[in-house]
Amino acid sequence: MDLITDRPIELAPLVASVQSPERGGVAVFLGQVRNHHEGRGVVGLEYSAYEPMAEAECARILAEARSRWGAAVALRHRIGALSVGDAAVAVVAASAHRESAFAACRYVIEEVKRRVPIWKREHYADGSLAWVDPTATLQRT
Amino acid sequence: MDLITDRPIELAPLVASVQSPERGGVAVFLGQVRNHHEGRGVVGLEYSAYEPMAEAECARILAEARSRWGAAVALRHRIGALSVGDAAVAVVAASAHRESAFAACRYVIEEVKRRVPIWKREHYADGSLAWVDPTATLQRT
Amino acid sequence: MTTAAPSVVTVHVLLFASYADALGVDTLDLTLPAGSTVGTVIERLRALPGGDRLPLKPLCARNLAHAAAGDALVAGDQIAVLPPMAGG
Amino acid sequence: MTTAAPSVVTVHVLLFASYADALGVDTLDLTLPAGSTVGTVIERLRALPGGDRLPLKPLCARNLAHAAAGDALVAGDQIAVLPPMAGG
Repeated sequence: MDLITDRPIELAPLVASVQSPERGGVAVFLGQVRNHHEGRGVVGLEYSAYEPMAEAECARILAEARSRWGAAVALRHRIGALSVGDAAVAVVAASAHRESAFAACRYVIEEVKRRVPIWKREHYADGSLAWVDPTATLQRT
Repeated sequence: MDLITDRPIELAPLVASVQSPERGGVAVFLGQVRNHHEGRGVVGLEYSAYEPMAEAECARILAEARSRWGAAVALRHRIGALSVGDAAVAVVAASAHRESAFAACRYVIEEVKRRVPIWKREHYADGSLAWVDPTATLQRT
Repeated sequence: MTTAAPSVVTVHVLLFASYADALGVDTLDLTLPAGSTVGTVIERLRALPGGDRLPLKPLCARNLAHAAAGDALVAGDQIAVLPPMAGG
Repeated sequence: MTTAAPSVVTVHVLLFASYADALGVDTLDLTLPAGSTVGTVIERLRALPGGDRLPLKPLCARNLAHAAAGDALVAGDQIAVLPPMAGG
């Protein structure tokens, strides 16, 4: 399925993959590498994944969104080394109406962040590295 | 400002216009001409606008979104004759975090639909035409 | 010759979409008694052929901003009568 | 020779990100008494050098699906110990 990829994410073909004459609304979320995190300067990062499970979990999330909103949805999540400004994740959702397109798009990105085994190590401006822990249960620097 | 345009909308430069290293989340809404409306086949449509007011109202909506969410936002609404599948409107919003990007994007498209003086005449498969009235206070065919 | 308040105001009226179709015109000038309001414009339009297809209180704009029916007219105002919006 | 229930199970353990850093390995095989569970894997890992940096109840997957600590192990299982996810 290549939902997880180590190559740059291209938005245009992803949008094209969900478009059709029946679907008037397309919602997109694009997550990009920021140059800051919790007040620290970020110069780049690396994503690693438990790839077979990440692929399977992403596919399950897309199936849930299709079933719940009748939307066409697509997803790419990049892994490997990324620079500031690079696209890390892209979600597209197309539906007859905008409400369901927005809802499906939002669902997919929230579930990806919550359920998909992908980890991010940030590279800071001061030369240090840290795995990002959104739950902050394991403090590491 | 050219928020209202009679030329095809290109998404990539619009997305690029809001991207920056500080903004990790970009939300996009793309509205396209559907091939159906309330059960009738649609083959195309035309948008007309009270252009100077539409430009002014769109600029006010963007300013509101920038002020309320601190997001970078951009908008294009096409007027003139459109075919099924053509992009009618595009909204992009970029912010440090996805919540504010989604909120700003959603706000702009909802306010555009509510406040901007643009009208749509649908061309149906049976050869008839009708101005679309979302409020259905004036029934016309 | 003494100065006197003008007894009439002339305003430019714009009609769009279904309203332009209803009246068969998209622009017209109306000369109305001094003291007239945006609402007076609507009353006049509704008295024209086809004007009965306008609602009693359509959305209006005066000089590019939304207007209320009670707003007083000033000579040269641009009054736009706006059908239900259908952008997006 | 009589058939008997095997007295041990061997499972493949995968560690990722900060957990792999903590233990200094990203894959290892563990041979455990029959009847062991996913929770037994975690206890063993926590007893290894650096294992105290794992939480008591980390998120785990068994053969690519989320697993509970009480899930019984079957020989050949792939048990993945998952740090807090940070995708997107």
